[in-house]
Amino acid sequence: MARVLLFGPLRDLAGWREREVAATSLAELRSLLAAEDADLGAALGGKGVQIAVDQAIVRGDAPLTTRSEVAFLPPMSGG
Amino acid sequence: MARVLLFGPLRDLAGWREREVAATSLAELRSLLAAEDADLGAALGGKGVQIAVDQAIVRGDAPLTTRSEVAFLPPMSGG
Amino acid sequence: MSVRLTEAPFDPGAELTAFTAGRTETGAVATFTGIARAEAGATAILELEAYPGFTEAEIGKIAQQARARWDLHDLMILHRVGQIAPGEPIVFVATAASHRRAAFEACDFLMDYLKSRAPFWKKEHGPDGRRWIEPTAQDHADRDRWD
Amino acid sequence: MSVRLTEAPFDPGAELTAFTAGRTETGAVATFTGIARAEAGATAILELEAYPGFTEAEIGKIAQQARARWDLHDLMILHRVGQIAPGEPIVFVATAASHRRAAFEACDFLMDYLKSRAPFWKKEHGPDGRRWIEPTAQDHADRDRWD
Repeated sequence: MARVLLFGPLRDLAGWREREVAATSLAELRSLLAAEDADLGAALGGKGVQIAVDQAIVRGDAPLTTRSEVAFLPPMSGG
Repeated sequence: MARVLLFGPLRDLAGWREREVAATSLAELRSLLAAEDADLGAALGGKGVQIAVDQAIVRGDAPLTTRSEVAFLPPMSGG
Repeated sequence: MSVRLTEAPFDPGAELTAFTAGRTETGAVATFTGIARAEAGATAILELEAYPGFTEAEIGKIAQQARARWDLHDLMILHRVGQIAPGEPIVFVATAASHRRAAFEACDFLMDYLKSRAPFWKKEHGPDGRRWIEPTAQDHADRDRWD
Repeated sequence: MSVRLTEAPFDPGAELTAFTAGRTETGAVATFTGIARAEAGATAILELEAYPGFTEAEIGKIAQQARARWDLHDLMILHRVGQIAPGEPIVFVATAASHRRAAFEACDFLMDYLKSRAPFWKKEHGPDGRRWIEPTAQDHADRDRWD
């Protein structure tokens, strides 16, 4: 059960901010989310969306443990 | 009796900050001060010393009235 | 050095008082305060979202860049999150150095990076509804001055 | 717009609090605080002399130049005169504008002019006696950036 966090417009689009999802990799997590909500799935792969696993930006796939925190970060607004 | 003000190092050199001097022009005032204190006279004509009459910078000679305020302004330190 | 997020309104003056207290060797303190603009009623409320922990860490990296680039005695960054009303301060940055050029440039640099790269998501709640904001072309151009 | 000289110590934070109060359209406030440095004991007391009336008027001309050059909502300049101890603020400049670039640049400009052209005479009372100070080459170079 990875903890998934959505920020900014992604949260508005999905209608949730935080969920637990059973997935052992980022790739699996993304297909589970896309299968449930195709719009969200497309947005998560959208331009400028970065992914942080345990608060570190990752590119490509990454293994997840039951304690992983996965954050989808849309383009940042700045302060 | 023009009121004469000295600032900064000129004040230290002269040993006074403010005096009344009977003079009808700036040129007369300067010769009176120089006659009394030659070092001060030289310093008042020194590089970068500006003169304000009634708080406005003047160059060259200027007439003085009994109510004139004459300030000798050595090079400014800035704030 | 301090990097803080706050949900509560803050007074930039109180922050400056604390930041300058007891500095006998500093010489120069520059600050910037960003304030939510009402834009003549067009923006009622600004909503700023951060990723707690991550956002402070990313801002901390920007702060480290500033410290590497200028000889600073200290710096602080305080940023509001949550719902912000017009007239309320959003961000306060202060830098301390021996001389004013370092203090000014580091403060300016920190603001340019905060405005264009810091992990915040910003929404305006106005009379015409809500919209998410991204950095402006000017924000990117300002930041590119430092490359 | 305000230009003031003060013989009494002041708190830059209190000035900033007053300067930012009630600004719903300002967006950006930049400040600079100059603090008397102890220089590891080399300077015990700084003595700043002004020409009351003339000094404020000359600083006011610099302020008008800043207003002509940048789109400012407001500015303030507060300057200590008299005997100043290490750690005490000497000068506080604040600028308010819609956007940060104008606020930063105007504040920076005002400080460069104050440091090189404002009518003050400054004396350091240190362990080796007293000496009058003139602007440094760096002060002149900083000011020339704006020509």
